[in-house]
Amino acid sequence: MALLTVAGLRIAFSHRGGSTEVVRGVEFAVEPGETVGLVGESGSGKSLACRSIIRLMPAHATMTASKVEFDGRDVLAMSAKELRDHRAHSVGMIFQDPYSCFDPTMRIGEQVAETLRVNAGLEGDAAKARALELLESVDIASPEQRFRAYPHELSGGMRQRVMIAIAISASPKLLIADEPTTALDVTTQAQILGLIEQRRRESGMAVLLVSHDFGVIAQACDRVVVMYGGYVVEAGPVAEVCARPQHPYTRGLLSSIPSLESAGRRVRRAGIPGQPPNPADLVAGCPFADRCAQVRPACRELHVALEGVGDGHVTACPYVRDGVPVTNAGGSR
Amino acid sequence: MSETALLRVENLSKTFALRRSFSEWVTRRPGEVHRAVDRVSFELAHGEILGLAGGSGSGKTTLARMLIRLVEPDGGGVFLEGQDVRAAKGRDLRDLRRRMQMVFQDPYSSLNPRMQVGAAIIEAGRVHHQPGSEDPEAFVTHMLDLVRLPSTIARRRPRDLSGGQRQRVAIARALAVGPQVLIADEAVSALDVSIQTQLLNLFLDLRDELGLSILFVAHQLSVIAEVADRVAIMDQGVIVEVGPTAEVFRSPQADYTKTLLASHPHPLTIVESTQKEA
Amino acid sequence: MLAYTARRVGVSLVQLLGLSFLSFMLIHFVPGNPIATMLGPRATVQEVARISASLGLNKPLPEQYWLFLGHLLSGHFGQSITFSQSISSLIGQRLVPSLALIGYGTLVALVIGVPLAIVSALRADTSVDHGIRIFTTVSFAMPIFWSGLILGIVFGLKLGWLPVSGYGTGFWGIVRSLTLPAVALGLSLLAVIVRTLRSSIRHVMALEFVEAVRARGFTTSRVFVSHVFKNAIMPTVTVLAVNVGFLIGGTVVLEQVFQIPGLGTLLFQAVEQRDYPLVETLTVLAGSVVVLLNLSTDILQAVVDPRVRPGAHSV
Amino acid sequence: MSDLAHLVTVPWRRLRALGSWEITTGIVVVAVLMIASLLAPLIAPYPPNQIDVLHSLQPPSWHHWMGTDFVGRDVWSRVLYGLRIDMLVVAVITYLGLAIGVIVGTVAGYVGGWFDAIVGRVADTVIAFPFIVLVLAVIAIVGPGLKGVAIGIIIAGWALYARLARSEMLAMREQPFLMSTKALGYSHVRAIFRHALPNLVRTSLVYSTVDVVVNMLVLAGMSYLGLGQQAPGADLGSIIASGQGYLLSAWWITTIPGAVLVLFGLGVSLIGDGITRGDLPQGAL
Repeated sequence: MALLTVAGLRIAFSHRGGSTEVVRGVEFAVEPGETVGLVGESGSGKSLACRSIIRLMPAHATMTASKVEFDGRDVLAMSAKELRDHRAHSVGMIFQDPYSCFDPTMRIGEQVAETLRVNAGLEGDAAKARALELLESVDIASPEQRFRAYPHELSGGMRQRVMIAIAISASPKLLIADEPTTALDVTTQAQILGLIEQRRRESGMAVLLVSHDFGVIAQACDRVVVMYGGYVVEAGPVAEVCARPQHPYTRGLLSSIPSLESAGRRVRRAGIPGQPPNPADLVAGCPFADRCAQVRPACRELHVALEGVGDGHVTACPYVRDGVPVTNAGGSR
Repeated sequence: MSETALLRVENLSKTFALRRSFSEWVTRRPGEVHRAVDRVSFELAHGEILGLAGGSGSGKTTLARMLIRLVEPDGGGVFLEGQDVRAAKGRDLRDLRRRMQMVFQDPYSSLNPRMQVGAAIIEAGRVHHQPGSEDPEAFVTHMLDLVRLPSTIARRRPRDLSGGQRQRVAIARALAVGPQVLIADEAVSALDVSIQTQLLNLFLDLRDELGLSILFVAHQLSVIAEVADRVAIMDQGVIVEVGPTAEVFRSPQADYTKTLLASHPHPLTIVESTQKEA
Repeated sequence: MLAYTARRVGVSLVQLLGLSFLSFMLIHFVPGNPIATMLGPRATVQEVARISASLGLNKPLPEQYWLFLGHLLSGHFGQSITFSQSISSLIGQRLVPSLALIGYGTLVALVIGVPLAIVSALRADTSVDHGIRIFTTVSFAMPIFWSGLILGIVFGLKLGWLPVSGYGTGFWGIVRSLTLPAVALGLSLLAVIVRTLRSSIRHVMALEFVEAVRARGFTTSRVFVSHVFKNAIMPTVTVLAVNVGFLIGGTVVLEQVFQIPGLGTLLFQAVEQRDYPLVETLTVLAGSVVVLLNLSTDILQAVVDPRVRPGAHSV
Repeated sequence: MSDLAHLVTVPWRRLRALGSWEITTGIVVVAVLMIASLLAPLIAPYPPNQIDVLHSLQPPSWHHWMGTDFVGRDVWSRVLYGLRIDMLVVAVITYLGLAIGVIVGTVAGYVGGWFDAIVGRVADTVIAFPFIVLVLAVIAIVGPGLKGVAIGIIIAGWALYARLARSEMLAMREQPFLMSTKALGYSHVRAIFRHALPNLVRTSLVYSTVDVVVNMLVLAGMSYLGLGQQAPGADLGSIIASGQGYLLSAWWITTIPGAVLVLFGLGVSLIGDGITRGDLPQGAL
């Protein structure tokens, strides 16, 4: 049974003169112990989608879903108290910018210990001792010394380690990592991804890794969910999706990614023409229709839904298979 | 020194003084200094794209800014067609800057938010009396055409444009003054991958069509691999390795280059390598 | 921390020096001859010259400034012309009522303002928030002497609850006599406190770390008390210190309305009588209070917020 | 008829388009006060200084909308004329101070070096003086009257704008869009006045809505203390002061001009609120 199932997820921002839907019917699942990647460009809705798991919505955003089920419990029906418990014990989360994620006026160790006092009921020295253990477990050298440091005194990589220590302190069943390495150097990025992978293997927790970088996803994940314009457009095992991308967007995205192999070749990549969609301008139909080379009139009226293409691999495009137009597609549904 | 070089940089250096501690202040000892760029030399040939790669804090942005003296160098020299940039003053300096244009990383803050796109482009052309600038409409249309933007964009303001479009406008404005060298300082780093590709292709086109020389500064090696003829790798203020891109990336010599290359994930190579293991 | 404090104290010293210099310059460069103004239109040229000489105004400017500075530093502010008393003893007599009024007024503003700001921030853009904003805007737009008069009419003359003039004796007497002016003063400061605190609470609540703390399953009240409020209060304290000049100004006017024998009344009398050494001394003194208060809040800020300290900024 | 209706509805719709109700209400309030005071000679029922001892201390009535004062002068007429002089003085001194401050501050922030250091220090020092105390000190030298108050407020007022503009300029100097004026080889004059200033004057304009109110209150306060507008001329502060002896018997002399001041302050503040809420980023103080 899946650890997490999300279905029919919609998120909208309300503002003067109406509301704008930025997530428009998303579904995905995470099995216990696996690493799932959520990949998409800016405005795809991936960051908001992952926050729905702990119902952590920013001001003026509202979410609705037909199903958000975690470990057999209905997240949508949780009371405030149950939701706090869910956030404290079942799910850990780390964020993009490891600097702005700490209270700037509180010592690092204090912030770890506070979480332990509040969520694990540890007191005084016990909380501190456990905090030091946690810092050590994320490979922080001389934790005693770091314990007393303020956030701005640590490097970005170090802060992200502390963030991980806090997130896994309650041994959650799922770790959500929202662009955990985007603000870091490539060399540090590899270390942080390695650390997450190591903790996952040891504790058996599942990981939901959100990133704009397909390289990071391919490196760290078992399965990938591709988002575009508020929809899931493709999902499946990473190797399968990379080798046999089905949705024209995924194909375009993969072919856009710069490669070291290109060095000295002087060949231009095809890429994807046009601009990413503005959520406010999106109307009915396939969100990728405006930029798609294989667009057909029916795309503008398409009801976006995922279709299986075998092996847990699904795509939202009924008209293209392996880059070849399907003449006799399932028609407009 | 080859005579074909358009831009020549010799032993360029910059140190920043760190804030002094209290004891240093009391005892009047000089504070510590940070060598941001340490005696760096390189050349850029006509029509060449030179990649400049390095991690954050490697000094690559400081180096790029020193070329047009947005940051004043402490030592060394910069020569454009033999003309000494460091010695230039007033009108001469402005003309040298005209010939070496810069495109910045953040497309959201590199354009004057209150100015229409067309106004910004024609202003640049007029200040330097560029040929064609007497006819604003045609001039702007031509510049926008060079960066593959429709002329309808001229009446829009930066806030109405996407990141990629803004970056194209910034390039168009740079082209409006008739430069020989384009310095792209992390010019595609803030953009989505699909837009990045479009911009990389644009840089290649500009080199081919206008014969521009481009110094392409980026932290992503794979991005540099796509466009650069030669690459210089920078670490802690020093160029640790320089050479033809293919050569440097296939057989890196410096340890730092090797580390950088090793931590660079590309989905297809990763998938291939894991499949081989399996 | 030590280096920061030292540097900050240095800045304040320079500012104090600038303060004395500026008030000195004011007399020499603002149009008008202070002595002629002081003596009135019927004074002869000889008289003006005699008084100028007795005040040392005929000496070269740098020397005059040097003497002035020497007096300030030694605390010998000289004689007041109108009161024929030493300025320091005059100030000594009048200091307490003014300080009491400023303190009381600030307290009133905080007691009303902090809860309003919190409610306003947590209920942003609701009718409660709008109501609070209108209320504070009105309180800000009221001339302080006018609100003083109105309070006096209602609570003093009509209801007879509190005295409308003078300065009582004994602790409760003082409290009673200062209540109406303190409320007027507090109302004028209210808008500043509510707006600053409201917007800094909103600012902090929008920061990513608050989202991170919420993601850990903390209760809303814990998030607010232990993280948001602590980070939001410091800008308000700083703004309060900056506005102490505003409070001093309000006190000058209110002391007239309620006939309180404080420094404000003294300054007003000095201006009216053109007692110009006294004006100068009081001006420098008032400025120094502001400088010193700003110094202490800045150091306090460095204690609370480690980022302010030196070394916090990487290259 | 429909043309006439348009005269009202079209500007109203334009105002509504500015966004929040705050800005709309604020503009209407300030505009009404401004028009009323400009038209004072036409709409005031009596000359402001016409004494009529027989009808002194009359409560509000048909003949005297806002009653009369202790020598029988019509309070409504005096308020109109008082508002006229107060608004004029405040507008001139506030925006003169703004112009001086913004230009000095912007140039200082742009050129840096010793000029910037001096401007910064002087501005900080001026700001350290309590506003009213500084104005009082200037009045002590210049002598009582509107001239003294105006000079005092300008001497004190420019400094805040200079500090605002300077700190924005310092931040803007690091912004790529200003760096690119250098990179594009533009002159300093062009960079400062065409690119920097239009972008940073906004903050000062927003702040000026607070400053206008503060200056109005200081001016009224000085007149109330007898150091501003001199008799027999009337401004709002001096009218309030003239009623102080009759707080219980003739409440209208003090309360009505004060209420007009509150209305003015409220209107201006609402405009400021509207602008701020419209598009300044959250948390910008």
